[in-house]
Amino acid sequence: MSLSFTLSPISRRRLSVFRHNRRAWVSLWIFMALFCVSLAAELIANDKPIVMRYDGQWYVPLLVDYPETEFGGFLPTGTDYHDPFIIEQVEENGWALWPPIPFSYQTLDMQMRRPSPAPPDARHWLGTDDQGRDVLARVIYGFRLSVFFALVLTGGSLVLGVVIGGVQGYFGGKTDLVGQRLIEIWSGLPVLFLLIILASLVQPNLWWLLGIMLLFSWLGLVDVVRAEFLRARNLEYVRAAKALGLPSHLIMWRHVLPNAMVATLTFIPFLFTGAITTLTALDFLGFGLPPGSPSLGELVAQGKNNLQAPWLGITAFVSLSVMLSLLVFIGEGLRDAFDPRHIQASSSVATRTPTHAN
Amino acid sequence: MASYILRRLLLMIPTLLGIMLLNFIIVQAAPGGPIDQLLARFEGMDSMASTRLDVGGGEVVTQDESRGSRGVDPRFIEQLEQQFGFDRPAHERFLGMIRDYATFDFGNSFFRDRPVVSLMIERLPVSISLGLWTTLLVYLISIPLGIRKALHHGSSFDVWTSGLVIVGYAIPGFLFAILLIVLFAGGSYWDLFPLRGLTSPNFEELSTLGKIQDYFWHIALPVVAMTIGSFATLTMLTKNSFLDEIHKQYVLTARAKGASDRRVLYGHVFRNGMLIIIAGLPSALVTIFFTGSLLIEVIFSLEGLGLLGFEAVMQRDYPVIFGTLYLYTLIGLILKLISDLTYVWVDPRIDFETRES
Amino acid sequence: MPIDALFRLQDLTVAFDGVTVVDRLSLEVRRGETLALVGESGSGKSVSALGAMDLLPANASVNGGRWLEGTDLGRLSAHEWRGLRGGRVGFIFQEPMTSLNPLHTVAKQIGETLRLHQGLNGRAARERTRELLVQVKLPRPDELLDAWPHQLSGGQRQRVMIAMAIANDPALLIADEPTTALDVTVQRDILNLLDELRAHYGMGMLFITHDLNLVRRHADRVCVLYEGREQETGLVGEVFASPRSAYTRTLIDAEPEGSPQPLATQHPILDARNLSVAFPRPKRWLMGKRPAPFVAVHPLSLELSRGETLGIVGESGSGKTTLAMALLRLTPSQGEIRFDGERLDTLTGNDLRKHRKRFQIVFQDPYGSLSPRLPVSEIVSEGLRFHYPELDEAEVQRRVRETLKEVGLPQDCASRYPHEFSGGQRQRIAVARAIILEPELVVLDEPTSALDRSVQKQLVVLLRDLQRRRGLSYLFISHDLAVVRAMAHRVMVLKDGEVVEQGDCDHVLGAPQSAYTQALVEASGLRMAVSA
Amino acid sequence: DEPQDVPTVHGLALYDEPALPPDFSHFPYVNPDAPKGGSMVRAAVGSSFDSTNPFIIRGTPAIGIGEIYDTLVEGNPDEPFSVYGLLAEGIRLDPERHWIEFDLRPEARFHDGEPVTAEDVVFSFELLMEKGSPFYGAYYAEVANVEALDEHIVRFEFNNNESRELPLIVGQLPILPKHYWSEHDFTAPTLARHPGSGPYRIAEVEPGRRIVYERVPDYWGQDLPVKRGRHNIDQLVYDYYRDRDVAMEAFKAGVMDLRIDARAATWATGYDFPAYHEGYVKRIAIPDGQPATMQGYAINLRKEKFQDVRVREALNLAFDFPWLNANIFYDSYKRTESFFQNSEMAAESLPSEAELELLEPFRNQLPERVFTESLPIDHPENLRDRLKLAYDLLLDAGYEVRDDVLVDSESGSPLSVEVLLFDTGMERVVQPMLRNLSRLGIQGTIRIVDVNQYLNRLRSFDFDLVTAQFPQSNNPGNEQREFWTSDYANSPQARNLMGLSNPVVDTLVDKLIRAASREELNTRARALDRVLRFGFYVIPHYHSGETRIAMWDKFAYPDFPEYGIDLSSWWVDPEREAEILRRQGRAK
Ligand SMILES: Nc1ncnc2c1ncn2[C@@H]1O[C@H](COP(=O)(O)OP(=O)(O)OP(=O)(O)O)[C@@H](O)[C@H]1O
Ligand SMILES: Nc1ncnc2c1ncn2[C@@H]1O[C@H](COP(=O)(O)OP(=O)(O)OP(=O)(O)O)[C@@H](O)[C@H]1O
Ligand SMILES: [Mg+2]
Ligand SMILES: [Mg+2]
Repeated sequence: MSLSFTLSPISRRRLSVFRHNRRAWVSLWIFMALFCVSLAAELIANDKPIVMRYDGQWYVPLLVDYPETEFGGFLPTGTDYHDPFIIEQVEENGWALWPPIPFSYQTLDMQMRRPSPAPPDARHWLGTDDQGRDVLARVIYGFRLSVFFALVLTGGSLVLGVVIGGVQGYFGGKTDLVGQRLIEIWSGLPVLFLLIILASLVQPNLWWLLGIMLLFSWLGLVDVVRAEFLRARNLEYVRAAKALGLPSHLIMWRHVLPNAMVATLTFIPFLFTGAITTLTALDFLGFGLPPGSPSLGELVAQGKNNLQAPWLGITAFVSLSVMLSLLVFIGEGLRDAFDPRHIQASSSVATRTPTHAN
Repeated sequence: MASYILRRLLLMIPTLLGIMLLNFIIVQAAPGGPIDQLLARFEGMDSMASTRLDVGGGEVVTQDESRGSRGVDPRFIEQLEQQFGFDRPAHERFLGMIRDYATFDFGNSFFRDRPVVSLMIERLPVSISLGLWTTLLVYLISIPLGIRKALHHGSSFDVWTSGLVIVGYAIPGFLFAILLIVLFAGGSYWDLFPLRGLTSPNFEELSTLGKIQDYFWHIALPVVAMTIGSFATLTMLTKNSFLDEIHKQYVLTARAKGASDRRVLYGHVFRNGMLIIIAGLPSALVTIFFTGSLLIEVIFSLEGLGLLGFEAVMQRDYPVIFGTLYLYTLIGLILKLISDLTYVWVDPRIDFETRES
Repeated sequence: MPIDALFRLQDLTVAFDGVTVVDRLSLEVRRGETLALVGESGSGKSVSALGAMDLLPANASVNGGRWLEGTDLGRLSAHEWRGLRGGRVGFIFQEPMTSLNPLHTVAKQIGETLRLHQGLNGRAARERTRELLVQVKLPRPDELLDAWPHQLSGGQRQRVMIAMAIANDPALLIADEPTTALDVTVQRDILNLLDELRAHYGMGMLFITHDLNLVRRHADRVCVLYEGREQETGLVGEVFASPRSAYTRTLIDAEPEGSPQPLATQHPILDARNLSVAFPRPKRWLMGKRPAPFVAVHPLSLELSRGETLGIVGESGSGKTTLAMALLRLTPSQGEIRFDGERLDTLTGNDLRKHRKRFQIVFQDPYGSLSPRLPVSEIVSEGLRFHYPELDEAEVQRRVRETLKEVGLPQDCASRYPHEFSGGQRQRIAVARAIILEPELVVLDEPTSALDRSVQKQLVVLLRDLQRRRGLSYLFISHDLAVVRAMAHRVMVLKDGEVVEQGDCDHVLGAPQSAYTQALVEASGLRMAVSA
Repeated sequence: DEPQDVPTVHGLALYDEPALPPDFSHFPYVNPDAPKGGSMVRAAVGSSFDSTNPFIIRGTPAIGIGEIYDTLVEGNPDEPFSVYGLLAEGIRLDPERHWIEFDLRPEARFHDGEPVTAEDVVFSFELLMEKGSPFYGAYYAEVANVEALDEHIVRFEFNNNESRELPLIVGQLPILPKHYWSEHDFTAPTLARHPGSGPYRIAEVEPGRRIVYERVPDYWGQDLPVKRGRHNIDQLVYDYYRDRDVAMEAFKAGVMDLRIDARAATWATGYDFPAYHEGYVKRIAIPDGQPATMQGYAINLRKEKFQDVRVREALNLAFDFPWLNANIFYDSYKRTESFFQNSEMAAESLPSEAELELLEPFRNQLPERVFTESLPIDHPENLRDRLKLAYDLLLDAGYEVRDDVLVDSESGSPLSVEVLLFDTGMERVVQPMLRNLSRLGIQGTIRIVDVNQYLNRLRSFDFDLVTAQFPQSNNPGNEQREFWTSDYANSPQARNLMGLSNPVVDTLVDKLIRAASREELNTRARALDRVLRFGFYVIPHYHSGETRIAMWDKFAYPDFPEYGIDLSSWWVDPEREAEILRRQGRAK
């Protein structure tokens, strides 16, 4: 109810167009659901029980680190709940409620019965990777990490790419001439070397990689945005906006951008997955996330190195393509929603009466 | 326009200089020069591309046969430094390099002791083969496909083709390449294609037709592996830009003229929608030709420019690094200029010179 | 069906997303005959014509029978349609400014029709194109052959459209407001040309217009449309003499009338000295010599007082639009421009922008000047929001609603996009956008060209009213001398970028001095009461 | 001694006498009547090649290029280290080992027909020392002088007589044709088909892709005892593949004949393809006759925290080999325990009399366990027990757990371990150990850096744990100094990565090098082994103990020699080859 109050008719119209694109709508929900699930990854895949009762007392290993000594062990450090001894203790003296996947992305299955990489079975639904870790758990955590990385990177490159490309295209002249040269120089920077230097100074982590990638990832967008803006700035409605006295940034934002958005909008899903693949490539080259991080990239690399274990490659591929498909479909829905000429199959949208001029 | 072109050409000089200088500084700052690389080789830790890429062995390291002391004589290192020119201060080296490059003299590779230019020329057939066919295939398929999808926006055709290109995009190229090899070139399924190289060993002896056949037989798999992921962006770009144009008034005019759908699409809409496709072309070409094929080159044991560049970086083969960088940059700059000029050619309303107040 | 019915519509019904905009329209055009389709702006004229030729977007549903030369158009295959459109049926679209492919030269656009239907190629096509351009009275045909649409004036583009439509000697010509952007002399020539074609080839013409003078002069029969419904059809003489429906009567009676309020004081608001505009011509070769630029406006001076309306009339392509653009600093120009005593030509950036709310413009090409992705409410409220940030949302909405109502647009249109309107409606949106800012000066470039007399009248009244209330000044560019007379205090006549004559409206139009003005006035059929 | 007093012999052994008599007709394991013909295609995986000159630092040499050169002597893989004359007809070794002389065979010829003379030997030596890769400079550093006494006699003189090995490895010098190289530039990589005098010559070179060697049809030495029944295959082809998996596919497709498989996973699961099931491809695992390389994590003793042997032992305990082997290596590896694993030099059970004799003088400098505990060290198999032991050791060493972190009780500083790697493939070996360390409260991290940086950090000793290898032969020699002694503890390029600096070890190594007989060698090696093992300087990994060969079943081979695999003694069975070709549809 409150929604319809705050939404202007045009937003309502867009929303309804979007909703009517079943594919986009469903994709959006699936994507959100997946992301939410991965946000709660700790609850779904973890090597600690969620709650536990031992010797008549309650424990929440998920939140609190209990030393093994609590459960009859000798190590005063955080308990390894997969240790056969602990399992036995818990079975004898109480019970534990485990997450559906009793492994975290880092957990090495010490009770494995088959050599890794092991094919999917009841214990490891998607098998294990070549280090003996549960693939599904890694995918869930990896999805979260990748999506986060990609979201930030995509958002960042979008803003940078559109602003920089847009300013150059819209203003043209010297701005364009000099800006383009600077960009050429910038894009000539040796990313690989920067990474090497970085790796020699610090242990690269998510933030560092994000930073470095952000420095360059927007470059791909600049050209297309600039081209579109170069064209659009000569159009009549831009002149009309100028005649209205709107400042350049508003003209660019409200008039040029929406009409020059095709490329940008098309690229978003690809930028998004591109970011994930970048991470893959970096992992592949050995300049990626710190070892052990749950990364889809690492899974791809493992898939390549373990052809005899196709579930690794297939899992990576399926996760990537599902994510990309969802994004592309959402993107299409958005595109349609913002396309004023979008023609809807059903005619139930806005109820209008014929116009009466008087 | 002529003065604009002239200005652009002149600006290429400082741009190139800037790029070279920045790279020079950064590359020098990176740990491990060519001499360390040579020493690493003696340690049996070759940092060739493949070592980096072909990971996952790492269980046992193959036995090193050599015995005896491995310490490298410092005199020898000095001699190497002299040989590579590291005894001179950095700025001198840079100026010398620029002077040479101005006359397109790129010097010799540190490690291969061959002129950089000839190394590059040697690698050209592979890069051109892959780049050319990939580009052709991608553009020839993606654009018509994108157009068709725009026409049938929302139809089931649209959906399944989207699915197809997206899946293609999502497949990691090298994994797909391996899959192709396993399926079509290995001993487990169909042994139809060769596993590596650009031509057969007996290429010279073949007839002209045989040579052509042999050539395409060899590049079929690599090209497929390279293209598979490239359709998606272009197809979607074409589709979306067509969707944007297709409802414009001039399309109606064209239809009222009695032009066929094809004509309307290719004769009228195409040019209007093409701008962003052209805009992306130079960078697409540069990546496809010079870097995009690195992993494919590794997998199909093809020696192309991508591998050359990557190995040069890993080995710190400075002459090759800077020589290739110089050439790629130059080509990139020229492509960029050409593409800017095509903007104007495509859309005469575009004008680079006037400034927005 | 009768043999001589070249084209017939039977119960044509068109609906957009379930909303019916044309309701059971039936009409027929005979060989050699002109059927005029008249009606209020937004009454469904264009939609009917487009619907008949299957040119409506996919969200439109078209029902009813359509016959051309005895063939049922409803059963045509795509291929047959292709042969028909552009070949047997010529189509002139209402909005010439946006209807040409922006990236094809004139020669290419016209040449294409020739190639498609006559197989003409290369030189032959070019020759014929040139001929057509001469026929439609396009100036400098050799140069304009290779011009892109954006280098043409509104009227010139319209003539390119016309040339395209008649290139293949069609059996039926659907002309949707074909002469709105043309000055009366050219208009007359063109319509004579069409009449000639009609007589010569037995071409039938469906002539959509709001100009009843033209109907009277060029049409045989007339069909009146109101709110998508046919009101009456009959011979022109009969309908005009004894209209049957009330609506037709209001239509006939409506004629812009009255005259502007006399000026009280002489306070100059706009003052231009030696203003000139030149467009560079491209070099033929990269290194070649640059040809002399094309001077669209020769140095001229112009003055406008507060509360005054200056009408600018003149041949199509004479530089009216260019002059207007130059005055408002929307195109580079030479010379001095003062607005309210302040130098405008030296201002840039923010300083200029701050002034802009004080002078507004209505573009000749309303369609092109409306952002396609913004709904009308946004378009109209945009300037308000920016220039008057102090207004709250409710107030903005109120003003938008009010202004839309003032220009005669329906209430529910605010959330619709520009392409969902008729030509006349779009024109009014553009007017609304300008006047909502309550500027001191408005430049109106053909603001009434797509409006029927009744709406025209309403708009003229509105503009005059605003002038009276707020002391607004207008620069009023129009071909329609009747409207000019109703609006303007003074008139300036342009020809080839030069001022031919200027002075008091009644004076200039009543007693034209130059031959050109005389021709204009004469062609317009203006019954000028040289009263004063 | 003067040369004329020294007897001329047909062969030399490192210790004692060579096993084969002067009139032996062929090596015992070969099939002297092996048929000639056929081809063997193998893959070179990894880098490419751009040179056929393997002796210089420039360029990447093609694989297998050594086949085109003859050496003065040829080793017999059936003995630990014995060589017999190849180019040399007779050998005279100074009993004091100050010089050695070789009598060249007059019939020896280079491929272009020129005779091989003493001049060529001198030339080769000088060329390699001067312009060759620095390896030669180091390898032959103790050679003082080389001289051609006449056309067929060459004499090497040594700086000292310390090394028993030197005279034998001098015989491994490849002999290059002087007449050719004096006219060609030796320092620049080329792709020319240089002549040698060996059994093969270069037939085809496609840089980066493939190199083909063909058997020299009238090889001058083909009936020499050391060559009889060897070099039977007409064509040796090396195809270059950039990618390991593709090379494997090539093998499956039959484009390649033979591969040596170094990966447990492929060996266990990779041979699941039709040709294998149909018996066209077979696999053999040949037990290694050589000592296994000691691969393990070298612990950087230069760091204070690792100086306590209890800490090092605790780290050792955290390495859970049984899990690794079962879960990652398909149970195909064996734990390495000794530094001379897989040889008689490895110490076992309690020290013998002879060993005790060596060790006794250092009793108070050595841990008691060296004398009292039997080898292999009795660590429990079960992880929990291992952790318990490790935990106790750490407590003992003055550590305690505070807030989940193991800290020094006094200083409160945590114990952290960083494993430095340059190869991501090793990660999976490290991760389980880190996990176990973390249970002990030790902060374990992996740091993967590129090779350059890796080397830089090794050179500046800036690491905790790195993977190190100590390859051993049956004839430990000078290299042991570099491995273990204090002289090398602080030299940046050396292999003593641990920075091991222990006078006892120094002395034992010295004795080991000076061993006069194999018996003595074994005893001394065992004593050293004991000291090293109880010092826990490295965390030993594992070894395979066999060479795994997969091949298309067209090769026939004699028995395997005891100390190596001699592929040159194999031959092609034409019938089976034809059958395989038929199956592959490639029959001519
Ligand atoms: N694409 C569309 N979607 C929805 N409504 C539309 C669309 N196109 C036109 N209309 C509506 O249909 C009605 C008839 O439009 P049409 O263009 O036929 O008017 P017209 O008679 O030609 O008017 P004018 O004289 O102003 O050109 C108008 O009310 C307009 O708003
Ligand atoms: N960008 C341009 N480049 C070159 N010539 C141009 C350009 N814009 C306009 N012209 C030319 O300038 C002349 C004046 O054009 P303008 O649009 O001012 O005419 P107009 O008086 O408004 O005509 P109309 O009544 O037809 O709209 C025309 O001949 C036109 O061809
Ligand atoms: Mg209309
Ligand atoms: Mg105009």
